[in-house]
Parts: sequence; C-alpha cells; structure tokens
Amino acid sequence: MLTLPCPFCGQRDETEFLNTGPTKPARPSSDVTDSEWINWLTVPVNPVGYVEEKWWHVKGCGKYFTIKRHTVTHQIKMPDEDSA
Amino acid sequence: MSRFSAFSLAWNALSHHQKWTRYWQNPPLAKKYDVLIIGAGGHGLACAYYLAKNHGISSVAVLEKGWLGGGNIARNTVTIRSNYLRDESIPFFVKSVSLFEGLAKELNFNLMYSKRSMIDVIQTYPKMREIRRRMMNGYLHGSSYTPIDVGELRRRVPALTGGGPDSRLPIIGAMVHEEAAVCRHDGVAWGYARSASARGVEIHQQTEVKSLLRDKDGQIKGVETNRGTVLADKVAVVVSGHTTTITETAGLSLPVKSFNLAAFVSEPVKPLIDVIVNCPDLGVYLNQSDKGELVIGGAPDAGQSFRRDMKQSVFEDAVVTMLELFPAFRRLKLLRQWGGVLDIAHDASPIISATDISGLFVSCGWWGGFKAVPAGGYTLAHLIATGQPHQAAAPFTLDRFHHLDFIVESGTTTAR
Amino acid sequence: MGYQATIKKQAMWAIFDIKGDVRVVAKRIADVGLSLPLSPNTAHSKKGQHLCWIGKNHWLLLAPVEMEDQLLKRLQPQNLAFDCRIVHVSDAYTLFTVTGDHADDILAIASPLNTRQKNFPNDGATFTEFFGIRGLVLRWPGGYLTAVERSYGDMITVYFDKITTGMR
Amino acid sequence: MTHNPFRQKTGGRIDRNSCVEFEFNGKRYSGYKGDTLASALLANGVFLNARSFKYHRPRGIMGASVEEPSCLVELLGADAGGNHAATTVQLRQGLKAKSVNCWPSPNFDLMSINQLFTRLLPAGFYYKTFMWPNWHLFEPSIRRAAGLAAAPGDQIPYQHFETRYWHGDVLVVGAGSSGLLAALIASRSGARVMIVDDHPHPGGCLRSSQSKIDGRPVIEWAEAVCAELDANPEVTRLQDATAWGYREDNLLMVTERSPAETHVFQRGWKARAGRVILATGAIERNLVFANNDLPGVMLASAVQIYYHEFGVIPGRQAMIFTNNSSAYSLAHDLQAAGKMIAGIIDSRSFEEIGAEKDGLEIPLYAANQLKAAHGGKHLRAVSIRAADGSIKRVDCDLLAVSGGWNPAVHLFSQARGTLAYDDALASFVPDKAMQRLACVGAAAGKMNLALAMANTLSTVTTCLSEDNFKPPAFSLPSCTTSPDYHLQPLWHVDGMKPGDKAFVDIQNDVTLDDIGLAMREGFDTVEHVKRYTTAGMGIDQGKIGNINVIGNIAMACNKRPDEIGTTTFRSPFTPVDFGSIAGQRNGATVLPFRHTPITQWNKDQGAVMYEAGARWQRPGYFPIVGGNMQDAINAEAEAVRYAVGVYDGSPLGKFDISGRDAAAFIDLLYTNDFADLEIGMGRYGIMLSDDGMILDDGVTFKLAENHYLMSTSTGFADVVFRHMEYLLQIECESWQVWITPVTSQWCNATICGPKARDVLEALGVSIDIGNDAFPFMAMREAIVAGTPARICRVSFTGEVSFEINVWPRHAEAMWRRIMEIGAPFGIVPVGSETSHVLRVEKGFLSLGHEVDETADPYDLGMDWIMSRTKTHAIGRRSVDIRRSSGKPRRELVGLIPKTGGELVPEGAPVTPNGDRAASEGFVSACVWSVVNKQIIALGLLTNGRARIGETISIRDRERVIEAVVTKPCFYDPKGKRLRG
Ligand SMILES: Cc1cc2nc3c(=O)[nH]c(=O)nc-3n(C[C@H](O)[C@H](O)[C@H](O)COP(=O)(O)OP(=O)(O)OC[C@H]3O[C@@H](n4cnc5c(N)ncnc54)[C@H](O)[C@@H]3O)c2cc1C
Ligand SMILES: NC(=O)c1ccc[n+]([C@@H]2O[C@H](COP(=O)([O-])OP(=O)(O)OC[C@H]3O[C@@H](n4cnc5c(N)ncnc54)[C@H](O)[C@@H]3O)[C@@H](O)[C@H]2O)c1
Ligand SMILES: Cc1cc2nc3c(=O)[nH]c(=O)nc-3n(C[C@H](O)[C@H](O)[C@H](O)COP(=O)(O)O)c2cc1C
Ligand SMILES: [Zn+2]
Repeated sequence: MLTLPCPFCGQRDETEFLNTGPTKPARPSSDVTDSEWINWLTVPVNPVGYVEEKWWHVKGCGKYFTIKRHTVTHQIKMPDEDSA
Repeated sequence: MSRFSAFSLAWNALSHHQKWTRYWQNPPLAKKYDVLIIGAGGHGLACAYYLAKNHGISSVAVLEKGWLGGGNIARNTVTIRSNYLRDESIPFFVKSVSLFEGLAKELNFNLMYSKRSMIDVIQTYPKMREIRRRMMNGYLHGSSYTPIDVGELRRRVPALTGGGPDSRLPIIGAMVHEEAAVCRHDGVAWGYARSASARGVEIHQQTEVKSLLRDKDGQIKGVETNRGTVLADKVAVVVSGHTTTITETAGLSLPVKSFNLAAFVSEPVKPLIDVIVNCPDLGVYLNQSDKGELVIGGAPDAGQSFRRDMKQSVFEDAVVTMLELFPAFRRLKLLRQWGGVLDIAHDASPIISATDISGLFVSCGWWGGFKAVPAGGYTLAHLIATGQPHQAAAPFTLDRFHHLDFIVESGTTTAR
Repeated sequence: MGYQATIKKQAMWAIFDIKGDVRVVAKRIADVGLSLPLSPNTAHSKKGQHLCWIGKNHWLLLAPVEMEDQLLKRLQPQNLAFDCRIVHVSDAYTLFTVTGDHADDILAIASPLNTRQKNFPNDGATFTEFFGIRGLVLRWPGGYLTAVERSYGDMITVYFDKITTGMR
Repeated sequence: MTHNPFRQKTGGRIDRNSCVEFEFNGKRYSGYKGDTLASALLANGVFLNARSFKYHRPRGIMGASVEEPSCLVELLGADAGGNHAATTVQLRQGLKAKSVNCWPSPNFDLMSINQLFTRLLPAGFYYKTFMWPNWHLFEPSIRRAAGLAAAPGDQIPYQHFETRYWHGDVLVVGAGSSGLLAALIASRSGARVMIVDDHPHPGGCLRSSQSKIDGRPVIEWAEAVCAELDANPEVTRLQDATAWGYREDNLLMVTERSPAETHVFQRGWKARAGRVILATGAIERNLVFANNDLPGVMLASAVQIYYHEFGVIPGRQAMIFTNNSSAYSLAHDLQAAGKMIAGIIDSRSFEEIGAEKDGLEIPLYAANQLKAAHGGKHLRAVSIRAADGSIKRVDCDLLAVSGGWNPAVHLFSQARGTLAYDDALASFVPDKAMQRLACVGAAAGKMNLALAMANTLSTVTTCLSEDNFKPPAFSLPSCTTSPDYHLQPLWHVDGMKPGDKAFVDIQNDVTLDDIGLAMREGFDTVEHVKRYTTAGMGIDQGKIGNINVIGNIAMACNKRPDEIGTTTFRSPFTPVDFGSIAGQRNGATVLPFRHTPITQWNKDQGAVMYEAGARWQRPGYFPIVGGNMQDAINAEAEAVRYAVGVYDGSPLGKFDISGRDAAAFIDLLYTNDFADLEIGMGRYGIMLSDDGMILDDGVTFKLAENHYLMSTSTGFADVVFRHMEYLLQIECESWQVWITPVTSQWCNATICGPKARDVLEALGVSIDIGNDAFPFMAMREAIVAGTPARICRVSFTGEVSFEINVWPRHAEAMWRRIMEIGAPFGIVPVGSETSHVLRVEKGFLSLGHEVDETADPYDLGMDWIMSRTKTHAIGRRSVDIRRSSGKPRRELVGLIPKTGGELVPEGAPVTPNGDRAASEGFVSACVWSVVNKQIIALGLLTNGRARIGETISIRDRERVIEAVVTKPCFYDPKGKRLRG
C-alpha cells in the first residue's frame, strides 16, 4: 500500500484514492482518422518503468492529480521529475 | 521419454528411482528454427506441442526468460470452466474444457484434472439474472449450469455457514457449473513440455528475448536474446503480462495493459470443500487442493503493475468477504500469498491473432487463461501453421478493434 | 478492559458547501463575518462555526443549527451571481463526536489518517477514509468530530457499537 | 500434583506454584503456568507426538518456536481446529489438543502402513500414475490423507477481531537484545516507536543465554529496557505479536494475539513507520543425515530454550551434532547442570574448532559426521563416522543438532531488499535495502551478542540521524563475549545407503533423494525443485530446511548457493489468523450499506428489502396477506395504473451543477441537445462512455441560467460523478463548473398514478398544479403539507407523477402524511419490483437490463437522442465507428411470449428457429402486465425493428418458447397519461 502525494492534502494512504489509469494524450479533434481515434481510445501506454497516471483523491479533497509511478518498484515521482 | 504408469513406477522403485530420465532435453540453441515461441508458459508450451503434433512442425524453439512454467501458470487458482456469457466466447472455452478432459492420457502425465464442479453462490437479484442468462446461453453451446436452492447449497458445502437470512447479503440461490474443474497447474506446463520435447520441440530456459527482428520488408525474421540472435520466419509472442514490452521493440502497440492479480492459500486442512465455490457478489472464490490448503482468489488490483505482488486492500477485501460466507475461517490461518502479472485487453477478452507485422503472432489478454491453455495453444498453433484463425478462436483476433466490436465479458463471474 | 470513549451521534447542524475561487470566496465569507483558514485541511472556528478548508477551491461551513435560517439568508445559496457556489447541505451529513481517553484509538480503527500533531494540528479538519467510506474528521475538545454522508449514518453506528463492545 | 519426569528440580521461568492440567490425545497431563504445550509434553516425557505428512513416520518436537516443523496439533473444544505448532500454544487450564494426521494415535498410527510403500512414493510419483481410468477416482482417498488438521468449526464462539492503523517514526521488529536496544535508543531520541515481538515475553535469544550485560544476567537487562519503554507514552510495545507483511512505503502488517483490551480477541495492526528496524534474529537450521527426523532429534537452540525457559531437559543422555560453534553453549549449559552428555560430533576439523570447546569435559568427535540416527519410535543411538571411515555407535536419547544460523531475512526480502550469500555464515544475508529500513543484530548476520549490540547501536544511531532525530549519547553496555561464530557448511552427510531417509523438509516429508530425483528429471532450479518436491511449502514454510535444499542443489550441480538463489519470500511466513486481517469488517459491515429516512418505515411495514444499487437498501415489494410475491406486485402496479402509488426515490443520484460553463458541460456529457432547455424545465438525456456505450441516463433540470440539477440512476451515481470530475479537472481545466453531490440533501417521495394530483391537492400545495401551470417535465418550488419542497413532474411509470423533494429532516413526516392523506385515494407504497413492471409496460430502458454494455441509443430506438449537430459529445465518435461496419445490430423490441401465463426467464436467448445454436438476441425483461393482462417482454433482437410481427423462438435450455415481436411499448405509446 502506497502513500500518495495529494497536491492539496499531502501524503495520504492509498485507500483514500482511486487510480484512474495512465494519462491519455489530449482528446483528438474530430478530424482525426478512425484508426487514430481507435488508437487513442484503446491503446494505453504500458511501460516497464515509470507510467504517468491520474489519481483521484475521492475520499479526501476530491482532486485529480498526476504522478509518475514505477510499474515495478511502485516508486512515485512528480510528473516533472526526471524519469530516468 | 520414459513412459509413466503404475507399473513403471514400481519397476523404477527397484532401482531407487535412479533411472528416470529428463522430462525435457537441454539441446544447444541453434541459429534458426521454423517457428519461435516466446514464453514457456501454458499457452506457449501447448502451442509448441500442437504445432508438432497437429501440424508436423517440429523445428520449434520455445524461448523462456526464466524457468519453464514459472509465469502465471505457476501462480493461478486453477479454475477451469466454460460458463462465459457471450456466443463468441462460450464455444472456445467449451473446447478448452473438453481438451483438458483427455489431456492426462494424451500427455501420459497425471495432471490431477479433477472435474469437481463450481457452485456460484448468489446474493443479489441482478447477479441471479446474469447467472441465469449464462445458464441459458451456455446451454446452447454445451456448457451446463444447474440451479440449486440454498438448502442444497448448504448440504453440498457444509462449511458455508454464513450468508443466512439476517446477513448483509443473504444467499438467495446457487448455480452449479458441472464442467468446472481444477487441475495441477504446474503439471500442465510440465506435461506439455515433456511431450513437446519428445516430439522434437526445443525448450530453452534462461533465454530472454530482448527484441524482435524484422527484415527490410518489415517481415519478422527472428529475435535478439541474451544468448544471441535466433532466426525464424514465424514468431509467436506468448508471454502473458509482458506482451507489449516485446511487441513495442518492433513498433507494434496493442490495446492491452498489464496488471497484478493475486491469490493466497490457507494452511492445509482436512477435506472440507470439494467443489469450487464462487461468490460473485462478494468478489471471492476458492477451492481446496488435494494437499488440503484452500486456494483463494479475489479481484485484480487497480492500476498497472509489472510486479508479482499483492495490494493489501484488495487482499483484505477477499479475506473479509470469504469470512462472511465462512465465518469459522476467522481462526483458519493464512499460509502464503503471491501474485502474477497479466495483461488485459481494452474489452477484457483475449487476443489470439496475427498482427500488422507479417510473421508475428500474439496470444495475450489472458487474465483468466489457465482454463484456456489447451484451446489457446491448439488454436494458436493452427493460426501459425495455416495462416488462418481456427474457427473457435476467430472472434478473438485484433480485427475486432478496427470497428470497436468488443466482446464484452467484463461482467464475468469472479472465478478467473 | 475496553475503550474509554464516548461516541455521540449529533443532532442536526447547519452545513454549507462552498466552491469557487479563493478570492471570491474570501470576500463572500467576509461579508458574513468569517475568514478563511490559512492552511489546507484546517478549520477556522468562531462562535461555534467551523469553516473547514477541505479542497483546493472547496470549503465546508459547519454551524449550530440555530444559525441555519440566518445563514441561509446571508449566504444566499441560490445566488449564482456571487461567482462562487454555496450549496446548502445540512441534511447531507450525519455527525458524530468521539471523545475520551481512547478517542485516538477509535479514530485509528476507523481511519488511516495520521493524526499526529505535526500532521494533523489542533485546527485540523479534513476529509479522509472513515470506516471505508469518505468522511470528515476534525479535532474537537477531547477528541474528534466526524461527519459522513447521511445515508451511511446507520452503518457507522453499527461500526462504533461493534468496535467498542466487541459484539457481533 | 505435577509429575514431570523431565523437568529439572529448579530453573526455568515457569510458575511452579500454578499447576495446569491439560489433555493430549485423550490422556491427561499437567504442566505449569508459563509452559507451552511443547514444553509441557516434553516435561511429561511425551516425545512421540506426531506422524509425518506422507510416510506417517513417527515424529517428535524439534524446535521451540515458530520454526517447529513437525509437532502440529489440533485444538479441541472451544478453540477447535487449526494446525498449531505445539511450540506456540500457550498452556492453559483445560487445554485439549490432539496430534494431526494420524489415527488413532501417533503411537499406533494405521496410516503408518505407508512406510512400507515409501519406495513407491518418491517426489512427483502421482504425476506418473493414477491416470487410469482417471484421477478423480483416486483423488478422494489421497485428499483424505492430506491436509493435517481439521479446519476450525462453527462451535467457536464469536470472537471480536479488530484492525487499526499506527503511524510513527520507528518500528522495530523483534525484541531480542538488538531490537530492545534499537527501541531504547530510538525512544530516547524522542521518536514515536513501536516494537513487536512474536514471543509472549521479550528477550529473544537472551532468554536462553547465560551471558551478562553490564554485569547483570541478560534477562534483567531486557526487563529494565522494557520498563523504560513502557513508561514512555510514545512507545507501543507488543508481545505475542507477529509482523508478517512488509508492504510499500514501510507499511507493516502485525497480528497481535493477546491485546490488553479484553473485548478484542486479536488485533491486526497496519503500522506505517518512517523507519523500520528489523531485529528479527536468526533461525537455526537442521542437518541432513539418515533418520534426522526421529523423535529425540532436536535443534540445539531449542534444547537450550527448553532448559532455560522451562526447566526441561528432554532426554537422559544427550549427543550434539554440529558444524558450527554455537551448539557448544548447549554443551556448556548441560555440563554445568551436571547432565549426561554422550559427546559432541563436529564436522569441522579440530583446528577449526576454537575457544568454544574450552572447558568442556566430554568426548569431542572432531572432523566426524553423524552417519545415521537409530531407533524405532524414539532415538536410541547414533552412528558416528570418523574421518577414516570407521563407524562408532553411541547410545543416546536426545540428539541436539545445529546446522548453523540463517538471518531471518523474510521481511527484508518482502520489502524487496536483495540478498547476498555470506560464505562465512553459509547463508543469505541482507544486501541492498529497497525501503527505509535497516537490519540489525543476528538478522544482519551478527551472530554474537557483543557484535550484535555494537552493530545495532551504530546502525540505529545512523538511521536516527538521517531521519533528523538527535540520538542520545549512549555507551554500549558491556557484554560477556562468547567465542566468535564459526561454521563449515555441511549440506548433507555423505555415504548414505539407498533407501536411507534424510529429510530436507521435515514437514512435507521431502528427502535428499527426492531432490536428486527431481534434478535427474530436469527440475534443476530451486523453484522447480520446490514445486516438484513441495519442499518449503508447508506450514513452517521451510524455516529450518530451505537453506539445505539450496545447498544440496548447489552441490549437485557444482555451483555456489548464490547461483541457485532462494525461492521468493512471501507473507506471512508465519501463518496468522484470517480474522486478524478482516478485523471489524464483518456481518452488517462487510459491505457498506445506506439507508434513506424511509428505510425503517419500509422495514416496519414488512417490506422485502434488498440491495438495489450503490449499496442502498430498498424495498423490493410489500407482501400482502394471503398472496404471493406476484400478487403483491400486481396489487402495487394496479394501484399505480388505476389509483395512486408512492415510492421512495431518494437514492437517485443528484448533482447540483453550476458555473459559467455549466451549460457547455451538460452539452458535452449528453448526446442530445440541452441548449434550448428552458428554466424550470427538465430533459431526459443519455450519457455515453468514450467507448460509445451507454453510461447512464436521467433527467436534468435547468434551475437557472448555468445552473442545473442532474439526476442519475442510483447504481451509477458514483460512476457519473467520477466521469464528470475527470472531464472537468483534466480535460476542461479552464472551464468554470462546480459540481456538488446532493443525493442525500434531498429525499423524494414520488406520487404516481391517475389520482396523484388529487393526493397532492389533498396534501395541501401552495402552487397551481394543473397541467397548464405545471406541465410534464417541469419543476416547481412549493410548500407541500406545510413543508418547503421541490416538485418535479417526471415519470418512470408512465403515469402522472409528482416527485416531491424535501430535506431529509422532513422526509419521514412527509411520507407518513402522504400515506395518511392518500389512504382514501387508495395509495400504496411501491417497491422496485413494481417499478420494473411499470417501466417494462412503457418500454423505458433500464441499465443492466436492456443496456448490457453493448447497446447504443440507436439500438434502443432512440435515434432522436443522438443530436445531429453534437459530434463532440462524449462517445459519439465511437458509436459512429462501430456502426460504420454495417454489421447487423441487436435492436430493442417488445415480445409477447406464448407461454400461457408463465414468465420467461430474463436473459433467455433467442435463437434462429429455436435451434440449439448461437443466439440472435435475448429477453432483457419479462413481466406480467397488469394493463394487458398478459405476459410481456422486452428484448434485443438482431435487426429487430424490421422484424415486428414475426414469431421468434426463445430458448430456455430444452424448452422453446415462441414469441411475437412487437414495438417496445405496451401501454399508452403516445404518452398521453404521463403528460396528463
Ligand atoms: C493469481 C492468479 C490467479 C489466476 N486464476 C486463474 C484461474 O483460476 N483460472 C484461469 O483460467 N486462469 C487464471 N489465471 C490466469 C492464468 O494464470 C493466465 O491467464 C495464464 O497462465 C496465462 O498464460 P500462460 O500460462 O501462457 O502465461 P505464463 O505462464 O505467464 O507464460 C508466459 C511466459 O513468458 C515468459 N516471458 C515473459 N517475457 C519473456 C521474454 N522477454 N523472453 C522470454 N520469455 C518471456 C515468462 O517468463 C512466462 O514463463 C490466474 C492468474 C493469476 C495471476
Ligand atoms: N550463537 C549464535 O550463533 C547465535 C545465533 C543467532 C543469534 N544469537 C544471539 O542472538 C542475539 C542477537 O539478538 P537479536 O536481537 O538480533 O535476535 P534474537 O533472536 O534475540 O531476537 C529476535 C526476536 O525477533 C522475533 N521475531 C522474529 N521475526 C519476527 C516477526 N516477524 N515478528 C515479530 N517478532 C519476530 C523473534 O521471535 C525473537 O524474539 C545475540 O545475543 C546473539 O548472540 C546467537
Ligand atoms: C494452486 C496453488 C496452490 C498452492 N499451494 C501452496 C502451498 O500449499 N504451500 C505454499 O507454500 N505455497 C503454495 N502455493 C504458492 C506457491 O508457493 C508460490 O507462492 C506461487 O506458485 C507463486 O510463486 P512465487 O511465490 O515463487 O512467486 C500455491 C500456489 C498455487 C497456484
Ligand atoms: Zn487531497
């Protein structure tokens, strides 16, 4: 169980949050091709390493925020921190 | 390959079992094969076996980064069933279950396949409706389900003393899925490996594929491993959980994500439950192994992970809900818990498919894929050998994503 | 030996949910004679009213129920012209106080919130997990005040009974 | 009177004044308060107290703590069940226990016949046989033989478990010398400290040590430290508590078995610390030689514990077999106690043996090995083989073995720390830590008190400074030093005869031969060996034996043990009760539940309550006297159709949405247009997910410019909230929209039926509720029965409906008033079942029925809801893509089944010609229609709309039911009534 850095509340227990998945690229405009749309919709990033993702502090302050989490060590970094 | 039987066992006992031979050979790694299979898990080994047996292709190498059978096949809750919901899925799983039935004799290896049936314990009306729908749809394809009442449920599973009329979710009924079985999971890997090896398939352990190689036309030509380059015109990625890490080396993205699924066992106790008990409303299922431990599974973790671990909160939910139906197990002990890395497709159904890269095949999205090992291997071998999807697996190609024609099985019962 | 704690379900409180830009809200609140807490997850308390800063642009005002009519008049929840949103939610919560020597232990059973002083000061007020659901926790003389969505009130009562008596 | 033939006259920390009676395998014995079941059995001379798992060989007690592999007992009576290591069962008056896995008794065990067949039962034998006719035939008898104890049964009275959190600076695991010292230093630095230890008493190895700290017996030092810790309010000290799980971010799972609060049976702690200090000590391992499992063979450290802690020496003539220096302290102890020691066999050369031998006056067999232990049901003698190969047989009835010590690294390893192989210790030691933790003392490989103390002091001091504490000036207590720990690995004794059984895993009956066989058959990694032989998979998880498995694999393939590696350390390592994991979450609270202010009223009326989405308890129907469920539903439905009914609509999700961009936001969410909605009016909308699947439906009212009240279905309120917040906070960050959930701020009683208006009038309402002044889909604020309310004219029943929304504080009074005023009009309360009937008659869709995760609005015949202009609405693009393939779709239709009055099960498939073939649709809902007086159904059917009038076939397994396809509306298709 992690503790997560809510930008408003600080470190809180993982059970207060909901992991809402990896950050998606910006929603495509309506002129993209079908296959570009399908790609955006169905293909997530799936790295062995840091994945940028959105968490929702649903039982706390209600903020959605972004972190990077390593998919093996589960270590957490802020989105602007170097992923190396 | 030594033949296994009660007689050979007795014969070998005379020499204190000094004369048994290796289950699989350890040949040197050649430069080129007809087919490379990445991943010596259940699906990879089964595919290799059926390539040799059904299609006469024996220039096959299975490349495994660790020890064979050490992936998810070593860590699943061994539930075999075919009570899926959709017409696309049911025939495939029915086929897999029927292949399982004859597998021990076919492989001359006791897989301890035990057709003991699964009982779904139903606690809400919406779930009851869904399970009935499975019953009627399954019937069309030869998968059977029989309703029983609460009294009969308690007679068949006396240990299930919770869920009474005053409880938070009283049990309102139950359904028996007769085809459901359990099977010695490691044995499936070993059995296939042994028979595949006897048919000339090479299994190379400690051989990690680092990247896929393509020729100038983009056609697959082999793989790069920690032991050097190995060539083949056909390569199948069967690495449950690690699919994208391999396909991405050839620039192929897939609609799958990896996550962690955990299970745990209790201390071994005397026979207590001889069916698989599945509680979809609470989100826990269990069976008792022949060694006596209860093998228990719950929900997958939210969020991506390549870690074979468990999330405490998800684990707690499984324990809490198990105790609700088996309150006496409060004093039973947890013996061990573990996890595995699986991948799940965007629509949660499996993928057995050719890809945009000619010569490259994938079998992935198996998050309840132990039951699917025989049919998965069988149909993948068919696809590799003939270039055409096997009828039973035809719905599961990547084509379905081109029109977002999902096979939605997400309401699947808890038992994997 | 059981727990030394008194748990009381509270009668009605006047509660207002306030959202908006901090400057706008500050002004709006100043008009009714309150000021905003200075740090996140703390409350500014005055005359029995507690203004809790519970989210980035989000506050919760708790006040004695006798003040409800007056506050309804002064805060004018329905008025969107203020460029912030004040919603009257008195009925949306069930409140409990947990006080006594073992109030901390009770809270540690209910919630993963770290209530050490340096983490949750005397004016602390925050939403957190409470018996598995979302709940407000704020410090109270001799313990804590907690609030959960009212529909869960009966469940929380069952939990409190269970953990203090050890009964099924 | 206590007859304990193996109890010493003096010594031990048992309370010799309190005699405790207990029963074991049906015989009565006595021991003392402070005994464990194991120490009491040994004191009584009950040495044969178990049978082995597979071969049913006689077994006795080998260890003294959680590492015990063989003497597992099942408790009887109030504590019934469980495989408890006898070494961890505290003796108490009236305790009843029996051996597991033998019948009728360990002394005369019928299954011991297995021993005759041992040759047939090597590792993996079952893979090779039992295939004909099939395994299922053999399985039951194999199963009965396995499993050890019976599971606990329901006769155990309810015991309250609790889980709680702890937050602190330093968590110390282990209260041996190292742990106590660590806790002491940390507490003196002002840190908040927790120290946990799995024994009932603190001290760890100190409890069986003759050393001195600061000139005092070690145990006095330990007691003084505990006294200081206990006086500090910032310190939590737990004994009889096992730390069993090491999670991310230094979260440790601890099970406390004897909490001070008497109403708590066990407590599960979730302890999160800034720093964890693992002072978990070391575990002694056994040695692998023929018959190393005979009763009478014990770990040397265990013998020492029985002697010092319990005053028991479980034999008359002891022999010691070791490959290291530590077992010599036992020899010294026994010699000092004047006990018979037949000798000490040391596999090391005489030169390698150091000062530990000084002062011993017993035969020392240096560079010798113990070839085999002899005896039937108990050890009688051992054969010793000298370096020259000569054999000597020596009688003894107690053999203390020591194969060396393994640092207890399981928690360290669970925390993902890496291990290194230490040649001097011939064991794995902590290498690189992956979390904020440190190992100290024996857990760090420091196997000598002085070294361990020095190591602890320096490590803990460094950690505390790193964590910004100021460690106090602290001088290391002076310790009497024992000789340096020295060991020569001995993975097994050479030259065993074929058929000799030398066990590497005592509990699971895995022998050295099994390992050899596994490797011959190709199972040559440690993980393969584990799974093929089951070594290390027992209740003890191979605490004393796993390292021997690794050593023997390494030897067989000529590798170093670190090239072989360990198997994965998994929690819990020491089993814990499931109850301590679940805690207070049981019974009513196993899942959350929600009530409305009317719930209790419903229950009082005898309503059949069940969960109906989002954890709300709702009435299904209200049983009537002399009628069954269908009668009750019919009565409720008829009331609504012909008179008036009322239902509690409070659980419907409600959101107050406002702000500059609120209108644009509503537009983005719904597929239909809301731009032209007038203030005071509502509109039905459908929301899609990005996949183009229906996410939710509901009515949204416009309260003012950019101010809306959205209602959602009960079950999906949380999903919709998440969806909206996601969009607002991530994709539309610059928009100004505020969403406040107000589900519980408003309760509603929905009065519906032709007489609904009359009832509302009779209640007293402050506004004109005539159809012109207050049309369908309008919302008004009004005073109803003296109470301020919001009234909405929406209808999910097809009848005139007034949804009267009031604050919950008024809800129950309002409800009672409605029932009272409505009585003359024939009002009845209506449950979910009836709502279902009413909406099916109207063909209104329901999530989970018609919307089964595959349907889009076109499929449901709702083309009108897909705005022509709003291509940007969420999910729209995906719907268009999915439909562009031209593949036939399943479309919503009505069905009139020809069953003659019997309901068709919902979910039943429709198949072409009724064949047993893939389906072409299914029945989504089926009810008895009170207006049509017949069975009606809704269904999804391939190309259904084009097939109206056709007869199709529904299949319920063998049964084929014909049905006529109709439009999906059976009542008032123009909607005159609900608008009326
Ligand atoms: C806890 C748990 C419970 C489950 N319960 C059930 C159940 O009850 N019923 C059910 O049907 N299914 C269940 N499953 C799912 C099932 O285990 C998997 O779907 C199935 O085992 C996956 O197929 P596999 O056996 O081929 O995969 P694996 O056994 O994982 O095989 C993949 C292999 O690929 C190897 N590999 C990975 N990367 C590389 C590389 N780069 N180079 C070479 N080799 C590589 C891996 O080491 C591994 O051996 C469960 C899974 C888990 C984790
Ligand atoms: N002579 C030897 O070779 C040898 C070997 C091992 C230890 N020792 C002695 O051990 C001492 C070192 O002391 P130490 O404090 O490092 O070890 P220790 O063995 O004295 O104490 C460790 C304590 O931790 C407890 N523990 C272990 N895992 C636990 C868990 N998961 N949860 C709760 N409790 C747990 C154990 O029960 C034990 O009480 C020295 O005196 C040293 O001489 C000597
Ligand atoms: C069906 C099944 C039964 C198991 N039974 C036991 C058991 O009795 N004892 C045990 O120690 N582990 C048992 N395990 C767990 C394994 O020891 C191991 O944890 C699991 O295969 C995952 O491997 P890993 O822990 O090495 O990663 C079982 C696993 C499975 C899949
Ligand atoms: Zn927050």
